Amino acid sequence: MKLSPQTLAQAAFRLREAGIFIALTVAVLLFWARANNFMTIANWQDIATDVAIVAVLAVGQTMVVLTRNIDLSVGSIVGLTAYISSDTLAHHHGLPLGVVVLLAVTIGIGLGLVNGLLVTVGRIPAIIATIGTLAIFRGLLFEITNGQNVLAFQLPERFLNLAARKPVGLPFLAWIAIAIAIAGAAVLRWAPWGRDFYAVGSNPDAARYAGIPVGRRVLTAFVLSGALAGLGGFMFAARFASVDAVAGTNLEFDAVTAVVIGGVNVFGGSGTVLGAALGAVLVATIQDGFTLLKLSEFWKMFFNGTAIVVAVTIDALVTQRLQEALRRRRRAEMVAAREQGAAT
Amino acid sequence: GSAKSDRTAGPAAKQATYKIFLIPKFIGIPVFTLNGKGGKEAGKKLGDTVTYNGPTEASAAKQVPFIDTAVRQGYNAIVISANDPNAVAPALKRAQDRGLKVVSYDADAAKDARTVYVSPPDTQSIGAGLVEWVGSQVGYKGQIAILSATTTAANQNAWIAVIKKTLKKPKYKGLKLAKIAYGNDNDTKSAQETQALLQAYPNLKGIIAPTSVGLPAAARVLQQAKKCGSIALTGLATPNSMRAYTKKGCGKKFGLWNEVDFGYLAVYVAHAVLDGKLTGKAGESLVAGRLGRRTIGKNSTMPMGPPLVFTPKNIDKYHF
Amino acid sequence: MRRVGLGVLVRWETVLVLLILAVGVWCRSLSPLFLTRVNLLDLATPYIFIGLMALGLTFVIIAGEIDISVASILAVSVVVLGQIYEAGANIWFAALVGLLVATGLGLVNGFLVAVVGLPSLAVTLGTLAAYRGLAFLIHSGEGVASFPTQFTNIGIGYVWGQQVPVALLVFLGAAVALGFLLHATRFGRYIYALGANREAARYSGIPVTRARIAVFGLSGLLAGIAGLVYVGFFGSSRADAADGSLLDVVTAVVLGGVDIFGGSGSMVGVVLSVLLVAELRNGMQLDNIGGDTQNIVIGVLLLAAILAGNAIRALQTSGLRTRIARASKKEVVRTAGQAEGTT
Amino acid sequence: MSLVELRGISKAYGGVHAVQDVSFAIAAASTHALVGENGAGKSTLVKILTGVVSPDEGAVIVDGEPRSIGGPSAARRLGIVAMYQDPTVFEDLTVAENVFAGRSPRTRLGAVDWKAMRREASRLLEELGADFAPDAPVRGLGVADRQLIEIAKALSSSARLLIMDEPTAALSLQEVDTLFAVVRRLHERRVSVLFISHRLEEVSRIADTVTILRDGRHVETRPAAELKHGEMIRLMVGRSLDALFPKEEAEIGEPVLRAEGLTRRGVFSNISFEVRRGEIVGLAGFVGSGRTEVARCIFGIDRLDAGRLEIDGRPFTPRSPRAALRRGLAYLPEDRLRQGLIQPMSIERNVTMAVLPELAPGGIVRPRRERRLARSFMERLRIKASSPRQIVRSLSGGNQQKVVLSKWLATEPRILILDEPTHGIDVGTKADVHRTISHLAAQGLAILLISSELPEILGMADRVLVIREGRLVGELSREEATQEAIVQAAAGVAS
Ligand SMILES: Nc1ncnc2c1ncn2[C@@H]1O[C@H](COP(=O)(O)OP(=O)(O)OP(=O)(O)O)[C@@H](O)[C@H]1O
Ligand SMILES: Nc1ncnc2c1ncn2[C@@H]1O[C@H](COP(=O)(O)OP(=O)(O)OP(=O)(O)O)[C@@H](O)[C@H]1O
Ligand SMILES: [Mg+2]
Ligand SMILES: [Mg+2]
Repeated sequence: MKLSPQTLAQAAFRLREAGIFIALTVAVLLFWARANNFMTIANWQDIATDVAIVAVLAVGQTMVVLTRNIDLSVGSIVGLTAYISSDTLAHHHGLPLGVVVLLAVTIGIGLGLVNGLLVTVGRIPAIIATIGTLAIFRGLLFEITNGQNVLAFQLPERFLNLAARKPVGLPFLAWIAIAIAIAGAAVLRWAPWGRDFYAVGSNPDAARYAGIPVGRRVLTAFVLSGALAGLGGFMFAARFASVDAVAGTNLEFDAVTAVVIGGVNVFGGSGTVLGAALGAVLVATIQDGFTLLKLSEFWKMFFNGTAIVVAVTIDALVTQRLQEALRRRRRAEMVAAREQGAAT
Repeated sequence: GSAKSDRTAGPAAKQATYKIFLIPKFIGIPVFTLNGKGGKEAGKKLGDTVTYNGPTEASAAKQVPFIDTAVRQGYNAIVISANDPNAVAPALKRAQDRGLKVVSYDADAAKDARTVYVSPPDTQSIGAGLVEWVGSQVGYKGQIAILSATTTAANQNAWIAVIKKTLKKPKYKGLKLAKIAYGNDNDTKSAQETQALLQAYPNLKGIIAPTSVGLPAAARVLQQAKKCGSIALTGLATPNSMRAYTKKGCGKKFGLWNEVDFGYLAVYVAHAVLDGKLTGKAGESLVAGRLGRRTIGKNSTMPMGPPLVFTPKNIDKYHF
Repeated sequence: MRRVGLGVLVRWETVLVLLILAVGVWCRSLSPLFLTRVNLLDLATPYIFIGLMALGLTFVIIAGEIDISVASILAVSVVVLGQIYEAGANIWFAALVGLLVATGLGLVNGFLVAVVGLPSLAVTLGTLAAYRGLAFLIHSGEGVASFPTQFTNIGIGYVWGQQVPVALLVFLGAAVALGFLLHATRFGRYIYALGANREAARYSGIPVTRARIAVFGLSGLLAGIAGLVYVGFFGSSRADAADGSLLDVVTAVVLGGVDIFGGSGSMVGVVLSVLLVAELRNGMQLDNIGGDTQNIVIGVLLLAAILAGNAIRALQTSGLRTRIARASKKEVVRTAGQAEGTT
Repeated sequence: MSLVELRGISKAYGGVHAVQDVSFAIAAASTHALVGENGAGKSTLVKILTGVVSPDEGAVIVDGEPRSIGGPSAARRLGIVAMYQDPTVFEDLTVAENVFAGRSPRTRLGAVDWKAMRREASRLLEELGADFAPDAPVRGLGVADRQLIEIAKALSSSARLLIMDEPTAALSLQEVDTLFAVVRRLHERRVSVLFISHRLEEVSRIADTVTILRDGRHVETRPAAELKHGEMIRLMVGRSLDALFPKEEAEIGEPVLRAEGLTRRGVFSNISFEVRRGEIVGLAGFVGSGRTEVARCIFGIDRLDAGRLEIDGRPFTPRSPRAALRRGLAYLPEDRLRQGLIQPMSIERNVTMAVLPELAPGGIVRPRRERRLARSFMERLRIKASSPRQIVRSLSGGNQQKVVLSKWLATEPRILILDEPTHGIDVGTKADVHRTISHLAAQGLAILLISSELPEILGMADRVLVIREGRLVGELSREEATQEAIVQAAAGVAS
């Protein structure tokens, strides 16, 4: 049978994720060969823990970016919720962790709502709005901590051990990340409002004409991003036990990096959670591998940046090829159709 | 304008009460908050006004505006922990030209940009101490690593230099320095760097973390990795931040000068400099309130004095 | 002209001027020292290197792109300058090389965006890290500190009775030159066209690719110049130079009324917003308001200003529509008249 | 009882009355045409009916009761659905998702029911005679295909009043026929259609009733049967027009543009022709036949794979639009919004966009010259605007098109390629444009005219080239050229 545009599209779509997958495999093989004790359970557990928080943030970031927006305030939200979580626990040792998670997520939702309203009601471009709230939220954290920090010894054991737990050999935090990623993917695939994210990002005006409540959808995306950042904050507190005013600084960069490397179009409309998650894993793996190869901080920085550029280049080339193929395919089909039309 | 600051810094300087501006590397973390606390305490004792303020990131460029405005506000002295010894120097010199006195503490500024540097317990004794503390725990042999702050932090680099020197001594030749990792005074980073060390050096015996952010982070990672037994940890941090771990045997021996006293001393020095009692010459000394007499060593540097050493036994005597 | 009179009232620049005055009044109430000649002349100096980067970024954003790698470019050029000087070369030669390197790095961004066709946010997110890493790889130590005075004067020198900071003049000079380039020249027109509708620009025979590359090169060059001022003012050439100043740069441009989606904005606006932020920080520092609180205030100001701006823009367009209204009524009458004539 | 009725509708933007006191009723199961010049207020009425904008005065009555229509979804609930003037598709989504955007079928669990969506979509596409799969991504589909998706979208949403704002603008005869067939089927379903078009022959073909607007005012509503074209035009323009296709006699000179074996793989192949001084050469063919691609390649926007071009006998390689401009080529693109205009810019800046090198000696722009130039064209083409400073976005479709035309005329080209030059332009303006075109030819320009509107081709061209599937399949002299001849050639039907 002939290659129909749909199969072509799906092929190219797989190509996207495939691209990251290949990159990942190459990286793994390389490190495996060069660095002993890379291919060890312990090491992969570390990678998993490292990636967990960023992955959770990346899921939220994906939703926002799909709607042709961006959320640069997640790092600050993580900091705030991380501190509030641990501070609360420090003062109420008996508090069930579920409640603390709830608290963190609720705060995250609140802050996400602020971002969302600034963008939708206030009509402030997301990148600006969230640069502003990035500063404001971080500032608030400074005010709250007032130069103090919460220390491990103030926290209940069960909380301190949370991050260390490894059900079925996988770190607890990684399990959370996986759950979130699956949920996120499901939403983007099955939830009608999740699909709308793609429509909104692909062509906002058309979305409006189609009767999609654009404002509400964008708001939802930001709220989700905030909520997940809140969860990320809790995870951060669990992982690093002691939290101060600079906790989570620059995490937004890691999240955006993961999303970009994951092949999510920064102009919205296309991309998947799977891609973003893979992106996060790729970054974490490379970081880890470089550490094992005893490369300096600076080489890591350098390669990280280069990796982003390479990733988007590949992605761009793939999509260009695809479009060209599609157009020609289309034309051939038109020709065929006309020939038949003419014959009759 | 200049006339104005001249007035305040000139004749006014002879009056008993001074305005002193205390600028940490960045505000927000406890260590510096404690310096501020000590500084204010000293200020109260001396009848000086002490202001504690600074940027929110460890950036020299963001420290400079604080220096300049301190000058304009007619402060008599600046006490600073420099993010970049050179980048703050021009601003500090401007201040000196306007008659202000400059005292650096914790992280030194360029020599010609300050009168006295109040160093953490002198580099030599700290460096040597760190090596001894880790060495005594591992029986003086095995692979060790350093978890530092930033590649460019003056004090860190000074200690590292001494540590390297000390390791050459026959007593410590069993110890091999495998790697120097950098945690950027950032809890997250420090923990990750520690983890990296554990991966990269499976038979690592000891870690020296001379940073108040890095040490507890390292302790925590070791604990989570259940490596407290196999890897000896030492460094510099507040007893509060280490108590939990030390008691569990993570970081059985570490040290620190009292951060409150540190700020306290720095302000006393600044006051003395303003009074003209200290000019930075070696051998000059002052009585720094409850800390007693302290003396200036070479490079017009006044050490904090030997660090306190914390162990599971004595740690509960200290609360800061 | 009446129309201009009406226009000026709702111009963003006017709002900024009013804000500067209002903030001035507030700062005056914060500290009596604020309104001294020395303070006013000097308050911007520590932020000039940020301002210069903002001037370059303005072109990029108006052209519909973004460059978040400027601070890293600055770092590389600063380190290169330091190393070359330390190697014993003439300082001005070192400075020149620094500028060339900065421009080169900018052009690399431009190439990736305009020729390879990648989204600039992604590209510069990458080079943001890559260039910073590069800076450290070139030199990760203390770097050179002692530069000859005639060079450092770019940053800390004063002229005219030791009153006016050279850096300020450098900034204003650059602003005037770039303002002319943006508003009065063909190149400037191209930039606006690009930002508003690249495809139409291309169809109109505008050298789109070249212009886009140029814009990033310009941004790099300005980062390089900012680097000179940085070295001059801080007397340090370390690889962490200007780290963490990116948000300030972007804030300056956006607060300056430049449309983040490209196509509109003015040099005057950016200059004013740079001064506004400098003024605000200076005033708060004179009152010893904590650095954290300062950030909150700036953040709030940014958002509040944009919100206000949106309101104003609405006002503006409605004003415009009324004018269209009157005019097109006239037109109708006129064409009708012609109709009578023709029939 | 009428399905939908407008009573005294007025809408002003700022002060300009887009529509003023408009009243008319749309009967059930009928086609109601809405005609008027550019800026007459047609699209505005559409926006009002679909709740995109709310009227300042007047009421919309549906099934006899006044309704306030909050937005597109509210309108849809009332059964009012619109296809907008410019197709509004989601390039990143599949055809099926486009058709059901915002109201995808749900499973019992409330999840998107992909199966149902595909089934429905393919059924609709079938019905419309579309030849692409519901899973095809819309990116890569052409204007015509996108138009079909718009129709499918409208059909899928059990509409009772389907509004089509210039649906045929981008369609070829063939596709127009398909569309009209669909419309008739809709009537059987008791669905009414509000049909907006500038092609009066289409109006007479499909409409039962015609409402005429002029400058936002309601002029006339009459059964189509009673309205002759001339009458319609008179009512629209407020005056009777002289001949629609005024063709000045221009003496044809030596060849200016010669193309030989132009080929772009997969798009068109071996196209050879020449255009002479003072000659208007029509380029006819169905949408998608490759006419625009040919033009794009000649103008240096796309690459040629093979073939050579000559201007005045000197070889010319179209490296870039810039290069083409320098050799005296000008190309008026088919997509006004995406390729023609810089919407947020003023008229003057748009007009001078392509001549900045001349206007800005030493790279410095001369505002006064700029304004003078813009003014002259505003008068020459009767552009309806307050001043050269007016922002192009606030002009109506037709006036925008005139601005684009001005931009290209400003370059004083020797060869002018016009791609759908009267796309979405009203009869009055059309006459202007046509007059201008033939005047330019008379002045010695060589003109290549791409148009999907045969009357235009027949009226204007001295020679007609016909393209089918990217191949040159016929060349007809002005005498030979008839509607039938061209369609046969274009469709490849042996006569
Ligand atoms: N958003 C707007 N702002 C200002 N004026 C507007 C706006 N939209 C329409 N107008 C004005 O309202 C009038 C009617 O516009 P409309 O688009 O309804 O005309 P039209 O009949 O659709 O013209 P065309 O046939 O060219 O599409 C025009 O004068 C136009 O300039
Ligand atoms: N950039 C593009 N993206 C998507 N489709 C395109 C593009 N350019 C052309 N097409 C479509 O490809 C097909 C052939 O292109 P082209 O426009 O050259 O045909 P044409 O004969 O000029 O038809 P038209 O009447 O639209 O000018 C048409 O359906 C057109 O809409
Ligand atoms: Mg219209
Ligand atoms: Mg075409």
